[in-house]
Amino acid sequence: MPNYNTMEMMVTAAARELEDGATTAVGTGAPCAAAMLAMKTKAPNLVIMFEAGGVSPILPEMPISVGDSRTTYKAIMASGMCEIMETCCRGFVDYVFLGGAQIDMYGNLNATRLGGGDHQKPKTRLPGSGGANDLASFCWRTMVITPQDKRRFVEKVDFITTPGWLQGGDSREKSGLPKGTGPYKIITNMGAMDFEPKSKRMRVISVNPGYSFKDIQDNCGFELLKADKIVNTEPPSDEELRILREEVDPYRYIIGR
Amino acid sequence: MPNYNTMEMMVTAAARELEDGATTAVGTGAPCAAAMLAMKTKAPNLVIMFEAGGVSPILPEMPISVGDSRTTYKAIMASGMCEIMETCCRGFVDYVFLGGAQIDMYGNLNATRLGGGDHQKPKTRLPGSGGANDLASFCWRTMVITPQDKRRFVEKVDFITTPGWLQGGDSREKSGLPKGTGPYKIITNMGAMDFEPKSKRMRVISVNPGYSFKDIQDNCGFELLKADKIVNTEPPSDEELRILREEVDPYRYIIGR
Amino acid sequence: MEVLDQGIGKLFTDPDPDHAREFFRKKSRKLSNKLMSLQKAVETLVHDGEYLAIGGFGANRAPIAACHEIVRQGKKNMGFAGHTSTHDFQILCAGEVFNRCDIAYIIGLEARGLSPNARKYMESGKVEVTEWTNYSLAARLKAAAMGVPYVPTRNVMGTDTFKYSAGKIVECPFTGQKLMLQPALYPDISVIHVHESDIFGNCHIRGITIADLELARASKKLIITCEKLIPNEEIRRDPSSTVIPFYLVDAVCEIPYGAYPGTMVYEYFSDEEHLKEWISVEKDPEKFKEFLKRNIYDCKDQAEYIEMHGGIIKMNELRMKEFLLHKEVDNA
Amino acid sequence: MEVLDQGIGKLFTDPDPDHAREFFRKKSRKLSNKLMSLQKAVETLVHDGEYLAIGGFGANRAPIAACHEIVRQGKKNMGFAGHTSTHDFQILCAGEVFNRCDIAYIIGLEARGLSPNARKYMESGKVEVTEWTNYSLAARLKAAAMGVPYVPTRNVMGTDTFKYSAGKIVECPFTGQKLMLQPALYPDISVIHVHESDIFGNCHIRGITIADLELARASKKLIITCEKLIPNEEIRRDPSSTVIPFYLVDAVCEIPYGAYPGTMVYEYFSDEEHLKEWISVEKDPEKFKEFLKRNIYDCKDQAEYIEMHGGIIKMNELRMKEFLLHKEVDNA
Repeated sequence: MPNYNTMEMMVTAAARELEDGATTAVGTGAPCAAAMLAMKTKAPNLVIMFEAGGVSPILPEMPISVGDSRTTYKAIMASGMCEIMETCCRGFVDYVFLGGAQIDMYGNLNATRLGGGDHQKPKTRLPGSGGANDLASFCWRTMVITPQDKRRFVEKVDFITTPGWLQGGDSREKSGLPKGTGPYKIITNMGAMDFEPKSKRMRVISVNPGYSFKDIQDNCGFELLKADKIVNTEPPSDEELRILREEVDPYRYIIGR
Repeated sequence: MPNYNTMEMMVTAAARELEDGATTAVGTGAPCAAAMLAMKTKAPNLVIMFEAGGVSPILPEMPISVGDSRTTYKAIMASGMCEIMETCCRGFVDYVFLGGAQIDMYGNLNATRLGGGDHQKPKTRLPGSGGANDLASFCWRTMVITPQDKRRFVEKVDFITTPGWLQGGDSREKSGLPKGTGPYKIITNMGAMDFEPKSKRMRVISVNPGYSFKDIQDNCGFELLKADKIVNTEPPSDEELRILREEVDPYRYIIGR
Repeated sequence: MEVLDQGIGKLFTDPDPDHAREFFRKKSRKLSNKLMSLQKAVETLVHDGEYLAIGGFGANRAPIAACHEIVRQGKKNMGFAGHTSTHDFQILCAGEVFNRCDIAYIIGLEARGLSPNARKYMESGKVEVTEWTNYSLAARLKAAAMGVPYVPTRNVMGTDTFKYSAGKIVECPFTGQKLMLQPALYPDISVIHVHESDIFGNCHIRGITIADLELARASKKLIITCEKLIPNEEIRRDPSSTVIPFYLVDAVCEIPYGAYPGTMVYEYFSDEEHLKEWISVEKDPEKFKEFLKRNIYDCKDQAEYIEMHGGIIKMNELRMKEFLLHKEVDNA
Repeated sequence: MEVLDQGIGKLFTDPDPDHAREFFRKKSRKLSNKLMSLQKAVETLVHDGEYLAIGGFGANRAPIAACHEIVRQGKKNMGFAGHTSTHDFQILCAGEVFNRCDIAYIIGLEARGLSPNARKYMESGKVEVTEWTNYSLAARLKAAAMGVPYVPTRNVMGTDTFKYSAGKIVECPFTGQKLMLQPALYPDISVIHVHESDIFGNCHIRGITIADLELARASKKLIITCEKLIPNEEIRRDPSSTVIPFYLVDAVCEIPYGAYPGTMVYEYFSDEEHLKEWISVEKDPEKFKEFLKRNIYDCKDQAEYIEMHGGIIKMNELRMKEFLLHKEVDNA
């Protein structure tokens, strides 16, 4: 029985992706926890940005909203949405962390509606893009944190809200989105995936302790590729867990989910 | 012998054009003096804007620059160039006052170079548009204050820096500039001109005391039209002169020219 | 200009800057007293059928008092800019105020969950929708603020969000790149909540401005609600801090705690209990009806609403929370 | 995208946002100490042949000390953004620093007259020019700041200014209107003078911002000169006041009176006598050479320059003038 839960594993794995001196756009929840953990471990110079305008706050606690007061607490700048989005569009922002109700093998995300049919009278309406489409278009590397689940990892999303590699191959670059951007890694409770460089199909690169490639494939609605060498994810260290539990999320808003 | 000079006449005539509650973009010099005089006489609610960013200052003295400290003295807003220009482009600004080295019968202005030939090695280089082209494109009514002089009022300007009615008729609207904008009145030391509505050719509408239509035509390099009724400009009143001399320009920076 | 692709969504507003210019030409630029009650401002400036936009970011510096008043007065058939819209959206859905909506973010309440009633309304078929993104809508407001019919951006292309938008894709004549053109959005009427305003509408905002500076400039009519009125001398003492100038503004309403139960940065934090109550009560239509009657329809104004939810004692608690003083008190 | 008309002027810079993105991707985003001498900043960041832009508005909050240093170090063959450029332009012409120029406003000194030497330089055929307007250049910077290859505007069309520009006219696919497309301008290197900065480059500016916020964002490299260094805590105490964030900045140089002999709003007014001296001495090439030697080439830095022109006593006078205190003193 591990001494950590799946959310702690995901947040830790995500945090490890962020190198010192990088910039990242973050939302509420797990991405924010990952950014905070990274700053308190290996990336003290990580620059975090919130799409509503906050830049580099000293986060005193988890924000409830990407526009609430915590996002500008002792911040470097309290700006606006265009400022942040255009900073991303100019190429200044390395990472963005996103989620979504559905994801396909090219990393396209759906946050608009479930079910086909009449868009004007949807079966299940979801919130829509928010800033996700923008950030995934502009930031260099899109990271996704999401539970591994057949209903989420689907052959074809009902609606491409946010661009991944679109139809794979060079379709993303041909679409007109900025060069060199795209989905980078998908972090789930069972492991991590990247994308095979040519086809841009999702590919398992690591498995978390207690899981196998087969577990990931069994909880995925499409065929996954396999990296030449699939590594075993290091479990969260005692130090990572201590910081996460004591400093990042003491009220367990995220890691208690 | 009148008890005022030609600059005092021009500034007064220009000031009278500004109705209360209007907005106007102003530069340094005579336009600024005219706006100040208008505010101290009939248009206390005149809103003045400087292209560098100043909005509605309480001008303590004549600015030397459209960006100097006086342009934001006790101002409503100290903004930037895009803010002012875009406010004009949105249709919020009624008037702009301009000058220029040359003006033609359609009110086109030259502030770029004198002489034809190689643009890369001009005979006489002038400063260029600055904000004049922008303001004349965006503000509803372009006013010009300029001395009446054959070398200034020319058949064809050497370079159209700033749009008047372009080639006359509907050529301005066809050019793509915002609808309903264009040169409104030209105020000189000898009188005032507007533009005949169809042909857009310059037309004398008033003559200043001591001058006749012939004086204006003799000091103009092209044929002027005549309004059906040419009125005589009222000379500056004692009150206008007192305010202009004591409050607007006590050091005679403008009216002493 | 060859259009390579275009969305099938409906453009609910006219992007023509010449039409907007004609409107703005007639708008008063006088430095006149625009102070009035919020009731009067909504009565005289918000009309059925018009296109509405709301400032702030959902439950952050959003003009909640004004959203209540719009519902209370039963405004209907409006268009709405669903831009970073959360609790404001929830309120307007409760009143079924709009029947067409530009969508960037709706029905969600960020980390708080989703509004069951807003979702139901958006699934009812009663609302015609066009899809955008947060930056797309901000860029559309920016185009309007710039006085041009569109601005180009580099998002949205290749997605279904584009397909259901009203954007167009063209090739850049300078670089050959594909660009998404975002048509200018001029709302008929907007409401923005600010920290301070003078009686003429010159405003100070602290903290993030979201898309409100663009929104104020794009809007044909603009209601300002403010936490505090300040004298005009305060504006003139520091003109660098004016973010909305008076000539954009049609009405100024002093509404202390006007963003409650949302957050007003540097003033008060959100009332999470009351926001949870909203979500929870929405699950039961009968209860929700009664809840709306009590909190909106039978409630006179924001002051009465605040009194109903703990009055000044609660506001002081939320102020403690905003400044994290509750932690200092706990630690002392 | 069908181009209806295009200017014959040369585009001196690359408007492609993907190329700029590749540059910005590699630019450090670390909150690191960027404090250095102006001499070192100009040595390491300003290179012959690059495209230069200068903040402020001619003789208002312009980085005059940096212009002197650029001339002193003999930088050559640069491109230049002649945007609201007055005394800064005069200085750079004295050093014949650039050989190509985007022109909006040059050689003129507003109400002060014209620079004879700058005019001579611009009539010499040594400088290749493309014509624009103040807003066109601001809009070009804005496009770069937005990360797009152009923004549309509604000025310039129909004039010779357009003919000698590098703009293009197209038809709007939404409204059918003609639009002027302003290609993005990404300067290689810019200098902006601000009131306050921390050692990382987080800046405060008071008063008008002109086009400096766009310029800071459009520039590949950026030198900040500031009147005063402030601690980072001051920045974090009021993040709403940060107008230039650190990640845009490559060097921070503390230069008190760095805009002298121009105006620094809320600090000191312009030294009109010295500015007149510049114009007058330019009329005599021999005298001008000697003047430049004394004031720039043989002058160590801005502090020495200030000492030469009256030192702190003069600066105090200019401060009195800035706040109109000389009038109060006269009236007392």
